Amino acid sequence: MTTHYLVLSALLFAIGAVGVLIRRNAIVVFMCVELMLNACNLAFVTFARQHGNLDGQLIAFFVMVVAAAEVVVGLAIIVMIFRTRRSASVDDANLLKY
Amino acid sequence: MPWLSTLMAVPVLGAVGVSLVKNDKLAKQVALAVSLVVLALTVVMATRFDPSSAERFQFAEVHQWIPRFGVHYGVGVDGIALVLIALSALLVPIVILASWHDADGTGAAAPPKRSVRTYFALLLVLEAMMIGVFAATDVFLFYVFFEAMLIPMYFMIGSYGGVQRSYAAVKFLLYSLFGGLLMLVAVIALYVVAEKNTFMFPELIGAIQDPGTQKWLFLGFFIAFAVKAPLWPFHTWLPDAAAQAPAGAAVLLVGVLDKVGTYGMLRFCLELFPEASKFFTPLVIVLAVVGIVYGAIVAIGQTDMKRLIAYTSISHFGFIALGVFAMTKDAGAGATLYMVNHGFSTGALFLIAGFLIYRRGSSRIADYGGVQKVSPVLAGSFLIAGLSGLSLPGLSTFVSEFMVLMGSYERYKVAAIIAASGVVLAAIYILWMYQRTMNGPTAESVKGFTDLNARERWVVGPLVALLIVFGFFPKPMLDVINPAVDKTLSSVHVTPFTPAVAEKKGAGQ
Amino acid sequence: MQSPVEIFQHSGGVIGVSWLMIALPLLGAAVLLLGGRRTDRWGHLLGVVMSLAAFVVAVAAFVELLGLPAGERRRAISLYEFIPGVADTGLLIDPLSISFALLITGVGSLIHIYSIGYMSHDPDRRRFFSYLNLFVAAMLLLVLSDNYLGLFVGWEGVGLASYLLIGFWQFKPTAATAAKKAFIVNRVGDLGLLIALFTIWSVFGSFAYKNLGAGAVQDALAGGSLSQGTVTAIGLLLLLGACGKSAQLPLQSWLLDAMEGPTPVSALIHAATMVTAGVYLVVRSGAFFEAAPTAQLVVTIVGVATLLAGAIIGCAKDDIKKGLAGSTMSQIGYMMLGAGLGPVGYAFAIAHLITHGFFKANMFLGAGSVMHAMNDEVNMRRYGGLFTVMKITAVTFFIGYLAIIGFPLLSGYYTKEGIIETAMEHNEILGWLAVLGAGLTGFYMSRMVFMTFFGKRRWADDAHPHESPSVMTVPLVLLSIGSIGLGAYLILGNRFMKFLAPAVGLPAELPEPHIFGVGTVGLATLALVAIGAAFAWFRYGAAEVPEVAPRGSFLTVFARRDLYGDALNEALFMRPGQWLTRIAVFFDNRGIDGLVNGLAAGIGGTSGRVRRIQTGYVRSYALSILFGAAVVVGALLYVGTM
Amino acid sequence: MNGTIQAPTIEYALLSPMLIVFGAAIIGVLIEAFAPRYLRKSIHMPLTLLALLGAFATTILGGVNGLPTSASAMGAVAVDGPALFVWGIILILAFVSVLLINDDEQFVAQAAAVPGSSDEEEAVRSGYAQTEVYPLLLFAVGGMLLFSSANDLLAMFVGLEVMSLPLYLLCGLARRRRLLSQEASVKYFLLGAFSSAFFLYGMALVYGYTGTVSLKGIGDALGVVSGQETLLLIGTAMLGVGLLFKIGAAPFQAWKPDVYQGAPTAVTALMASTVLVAAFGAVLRVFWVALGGLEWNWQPVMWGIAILTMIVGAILAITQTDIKRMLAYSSVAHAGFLLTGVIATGAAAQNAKALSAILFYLAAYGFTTVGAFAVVTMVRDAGGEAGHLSRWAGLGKRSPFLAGVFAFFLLAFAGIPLTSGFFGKYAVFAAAVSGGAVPLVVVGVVSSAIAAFFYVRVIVLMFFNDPAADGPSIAVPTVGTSAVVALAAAATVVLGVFPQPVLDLADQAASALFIR
Repeated sequence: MTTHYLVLSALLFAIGAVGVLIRRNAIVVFMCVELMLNACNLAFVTFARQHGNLDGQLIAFFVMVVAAAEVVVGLAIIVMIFRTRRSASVDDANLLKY
Repeated sequence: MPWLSTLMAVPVLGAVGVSLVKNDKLAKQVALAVSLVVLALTVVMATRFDPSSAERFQFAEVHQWIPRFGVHYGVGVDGIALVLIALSALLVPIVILASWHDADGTGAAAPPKRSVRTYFALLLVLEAMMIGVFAATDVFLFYVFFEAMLIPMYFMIGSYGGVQRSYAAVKFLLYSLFGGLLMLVAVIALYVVAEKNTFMFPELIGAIQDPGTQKWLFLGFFIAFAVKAPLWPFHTWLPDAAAQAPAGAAVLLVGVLDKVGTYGMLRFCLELFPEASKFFTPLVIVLAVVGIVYGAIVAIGQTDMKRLIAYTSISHFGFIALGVFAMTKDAGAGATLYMVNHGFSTGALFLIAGFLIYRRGSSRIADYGGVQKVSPVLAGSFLIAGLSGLSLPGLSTFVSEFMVLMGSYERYKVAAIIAASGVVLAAIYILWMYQRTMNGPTAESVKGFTDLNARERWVVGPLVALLIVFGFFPKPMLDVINPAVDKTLSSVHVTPFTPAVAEKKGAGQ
Repeated sequence: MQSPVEIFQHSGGVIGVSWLMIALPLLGAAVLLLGGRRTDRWGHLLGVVMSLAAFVVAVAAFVELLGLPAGERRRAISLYEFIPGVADTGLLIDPLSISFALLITGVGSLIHIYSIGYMSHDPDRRRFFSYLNLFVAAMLLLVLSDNYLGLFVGWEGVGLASYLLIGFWQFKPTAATAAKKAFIVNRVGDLGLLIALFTIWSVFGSFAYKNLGAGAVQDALAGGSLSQGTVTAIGLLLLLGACGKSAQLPLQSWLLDAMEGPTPVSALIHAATMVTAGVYLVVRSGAFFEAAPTAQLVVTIVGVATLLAGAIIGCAKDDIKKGLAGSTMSQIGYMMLGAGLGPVGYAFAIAHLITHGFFKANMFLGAGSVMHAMNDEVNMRRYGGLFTVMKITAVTFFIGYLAIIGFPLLSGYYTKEGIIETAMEHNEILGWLAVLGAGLTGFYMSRMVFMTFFGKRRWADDAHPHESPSVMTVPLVLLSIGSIGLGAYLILGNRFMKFLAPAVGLPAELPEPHIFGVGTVGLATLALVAIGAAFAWFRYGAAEVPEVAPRGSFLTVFARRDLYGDALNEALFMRPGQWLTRIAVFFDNRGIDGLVNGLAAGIGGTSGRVRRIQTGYVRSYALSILFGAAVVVGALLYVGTM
Repeated sequence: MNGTIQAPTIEYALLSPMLIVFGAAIIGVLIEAFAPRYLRKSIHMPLTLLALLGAFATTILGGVNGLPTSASAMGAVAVDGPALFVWGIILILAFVSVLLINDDEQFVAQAAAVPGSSDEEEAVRSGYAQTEVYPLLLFAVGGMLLFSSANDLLAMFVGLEVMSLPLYLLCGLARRRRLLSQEASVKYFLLGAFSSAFFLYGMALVYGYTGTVSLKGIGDALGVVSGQETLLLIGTAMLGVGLLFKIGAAPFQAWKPDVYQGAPTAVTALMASTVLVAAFGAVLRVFWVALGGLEWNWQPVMWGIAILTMIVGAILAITQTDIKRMLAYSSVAHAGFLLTGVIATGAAAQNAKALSAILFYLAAYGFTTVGAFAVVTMVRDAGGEAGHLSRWAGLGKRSPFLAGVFAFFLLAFAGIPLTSGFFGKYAVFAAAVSGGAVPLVVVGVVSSAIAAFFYVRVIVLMFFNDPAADGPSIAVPTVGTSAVVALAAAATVVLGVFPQPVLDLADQAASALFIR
């Protein structure tokens, strides 16, 4: 029965998405994105199981690698702006608007 | 010899030359020389034109341009195009001569000095495009010129115009652009629906059969032309543009550019979408007649010379549109002739108004009075130009207006009668303006006026001469125009007008 | 009833070159206008020469025409193709047109000569003569053209000349305004003429008289291609045009103001020639009017109304020129009346037109001579007793006066009498009204003569009247000769009627004019005239004439104010027109243009508001993305279910 | 089941452009690691340019050698006509952008240094330069190549990330106005990651429905598999969101103005031109190849998005006061125009027509954009580039030529005839009309009429207004910059007057459509 897993992944994705919307700290927002990615992973693995082929599982690995790369870049950027602004709140950065 | 291409190439090269010349005075002279060369070439070409020839477009050149879109570099002239090209070629040197000092910041209340060379280069570029737009026998090429023309005029108004220039320029550009873009849709659709894989005009005649499609495409083209012409109620850009533009640019704007609209109606709307044209005729005629009366009435109420002249033109464009859509031989020929004569008449009016403004530095009518006393020649020529504006017999404008009204009356009596009332209104706005500016005791501010100098006389002289000559002897032009109009109407399939008497006779036999 | 003869194409002879009549004055005008100040010294002479040359050509053509048998006296010469397929430029020399040509060039030349003296002190005399020549050319084109289009060109041409000459002293605002008014009012009439032409074209497909003869009209009516209504409409529209040019009600208002022009202009254009063009038009279009009795009736009514109105106005004017102008209106009313009465009337109308041309020109020039003497004083209340100081002027004026009031044996007597008699046969009421008009004429003309030449001297202190130079008096003499004999010559033995017949047809039974008619009508007319004159003597001859006009009865004021014609125009057209203009301008700026600019502003405003959505907060962007995603998902699912 | 795995077949020749770029990128990293600082730039520059040139050459070669009929690299990458064309455009535009990037004024001396701090001054004084931009750019370009030619969703996802991650960084490296730059970078990064998560989840769902991620496989599966349509539809939607975000279609355009404004102009130029190209390559593949069978479902939605994008782009641009921001919105509008082409599907011939139209549009628009931004880099005052429009007043008098060129670019954006922009628009609209999307085209022309307003407004500012007293100065352009402007202007003219060659090329590229 794979449905549960799918529901779970959907939930995780939703939680992540909501997190992105409601959390201020850039790091946490970023974590939420990671959570969404992992929700995708879960979905992939589940579907792989469902279809009985390995593609999904393999994709999951790729996603992890990409996520890792994203972390590297993301943290670099966040740290950079944290050092200039002394704050990691995404709401502080709104000079660019309208 | 590729006449038309030469006619376009010469001014373009001239423009390059002018913009390269370092010395302003020389630049002006070069520009004038180039435009005169173009005029000479045009005259020679016109003499080689054979109205009776069977082939419709003469001096035709057709080369593949963008096969992918079925676009050709296709040019050629029939009588209608020929006279309009001649008009353009004639007006440009006159305008150049008249605008001699428009750009160099002299004269009372002239706009700050701008690049003289650019101005005259733009004039020449514009001339090339004006010739191109009338010569194009490829619908796409026509559209390209139709749109591209806006740019030089936009810059001429925008950087050499009056106080409100940028507002006027933007309004002019956007308004025309909007119309043009609607036309673009129609152009695309025309190509797609016709499935001829070509934009060559002759091959597209009769290509659209389905009446529904015709109507939509007609609207696409017509609105663009109605904005350009301009037809009521799409006219409000013209007074601003014409009033703000330097006199020379205003002449080309009202005298030639706007004719592209009426020319387009006659050439493209009628022939490509005959059924739709007939379907919309009542609407167009109403617009035209409203425009005639409305334009005249609003003109009476103007306090600014150039705006007044602009509104008279709106009234006149009503006449032209009426003539085009009356779809009778006389009205059609009259409308075509009207396009040319209006160029002379309004040209003269704008230029002389320009001379006045150059002297006084204001275009408000109230700032003048009694000019006749101090500069009679100026006043006299202004009067003749004005009388041509109210189409007095003996001046060429009468012939065209009479033919338009008569030809319209053949089909649409009521419309023609209402339109004819414009004759009275015209007398009011012209003579009242003339009285306020030229008659009465000489105003203080006018005392110092000099009369027209030699250059200015050379500007006005030719126009007045043409007005009078063609007023008594319009045959040469009509002989060129008539066959072309016949061809046009023949592809619209309208029953030609026959007098009631002849009809009865025909019935009798 | 004998209808007009057909028109023959003509070539050679003087008639073949009769276009010179038009070309020469035109050339003169061109030379004088383009020549500029260079021609100031001899400009006026050139003008006179050109006019005289035209007269010579006219006479020669006239002689040649007389040489032809009566049945062939309509000669058309075609000059060139004017509007291909519509009309050619051509001339028609027939009794009608040639009589006009003679009048125009003859009287015209005299007035040219007179003007040399009258305008001698004017710096712009050259311009004046160029305009006069222009007028002569245009007027000749009007009457000589062999088609309506050419007629219309001349028609507007004389309108232009009239505009230029009324406004000749354009620095006077009154003059400029009068000129403009004349042109615009005329344009109203022209509108009618234009539409008439369109209708004629749409029925007959031609403007040439030779295709529009009585025969053609009758055929069209018979063939059903021309309805009775249409032909009546044509008639009325032509009449409207005629009213404009000839200052007939309701388009009379411009003529009195037109007196702002120099006096020779008033004499030539606004008395002798141009204002009679309307009569010419009606007579020339006889074919249509005879087919439209209604239109004819309206013509006669307009004629009578105007002749009375003019006379009444004439009675109250103290300005000598305005008085004469009123009388001109009135006399043209007589002609119009005659022109509405068919072939008999035509003959009398044209005859009266010609004699009137002489005696009215004569009197206008006389008035001019008086003004010249009184340094341009026009108010008759400041004249009086001038007879003694300027005898020639007085005598010639007096002859003209006798002629116009219809003193037996003088020109006016025969022509006017003829019209009244014919009207009487035609319609009693009109006839008697015409008689009444004659009585009024007797009054106001006598009033004018008494106030000017007799009674006590009421001159301004600085006035030193003297007889005018011979260059002015000689024309007066010549004109007065015409005023004496011409009428009798034309009318007796129906000479003129027979002469005109080829052009306008001949009535079934001819009238028998007497040297001195003793019919009731004739006697009644004379009686009324006598009463009028006597009354005038009693009021202005014997009695003291106050130097400032008394308030006068209601009737007097009514007449002074030109029967409130201007007030009426102002109330009916001018004021509403001004309002309409203001409204239209406002609507254009606020309404249409407002819409255009409003649209632009609206888009701008939207933009200004919408861009606030771009708050700059990442999280709101994320929200918009999520929201968008939700919408897309929803939309896809929705589409999927369909 | 013996344990032997047969080695995958890799068409190195065909893939060489990608390989060259990636290889050069890696070498670039090594240079950063080993080469002395003072040498780095002088090595990076030629290396990068050579790599791009080489890649371009091999792309041409690939085209000349004839197109393969099947996907390469075990069906992961499809090197077909459209791919090669897109690659060509991307590589040229990237090359051009590099010429812009080669300008010390563009990039921060040391990204790590806090703005205004002592170590930043130190870094500036010692003439440091953040030379990592070159390898980063190469990686991004490589990513684009992969993204636009990926033949299965996984490869596409990887390409997407490889393209995006370096760009996130590049956005943050502006020398002036670093706060804005960093903010842009953060925003771009967070939103980009967010959207790619959507892409990924959509991918998962589609995989769940079809059991494969190869576009061909999906396309085939749509026909046979039945049931759980919802799964597929949601998947499609989310894939779409991920892709539309990249092309900045409304309502996913929010990032574009901020990022374009904040990023170093050279990088903006790169993004504005190449990313759009690559993204459209991917969009077309996903929606035509994989989801072609689902046409009737996604087309209506795409209609809505296209209309919204055109309108939003045009309307919002009107009131912008920053030139880069305005251009950003204009690029949103242009994305909308391009979408009308994406919708105009039909028979094979029609598809080919639409495809070639889009390809031509991308080429035309890309060049003009790079040129426009290149001009922007040259208009400077004390604080760096003079972004605010009011500073541009009267530029036409101070430096007529530059202003003239910029005006010309603007007219091209507005689609005035005799500029490349006109034929681009014409081609796309023509395709749309023959695809039966006339209403869409009407909206298109109306919004381009609105759009014309703000292009014209800039021209008014530059030419019809009098110069501001302390107006910006025109930086003496580096050879690179002036070359860029010249090239862009030339391309805009040539494509506007003789578009036929490029049109033919696009036709050839599109004739065979995408290989499956």
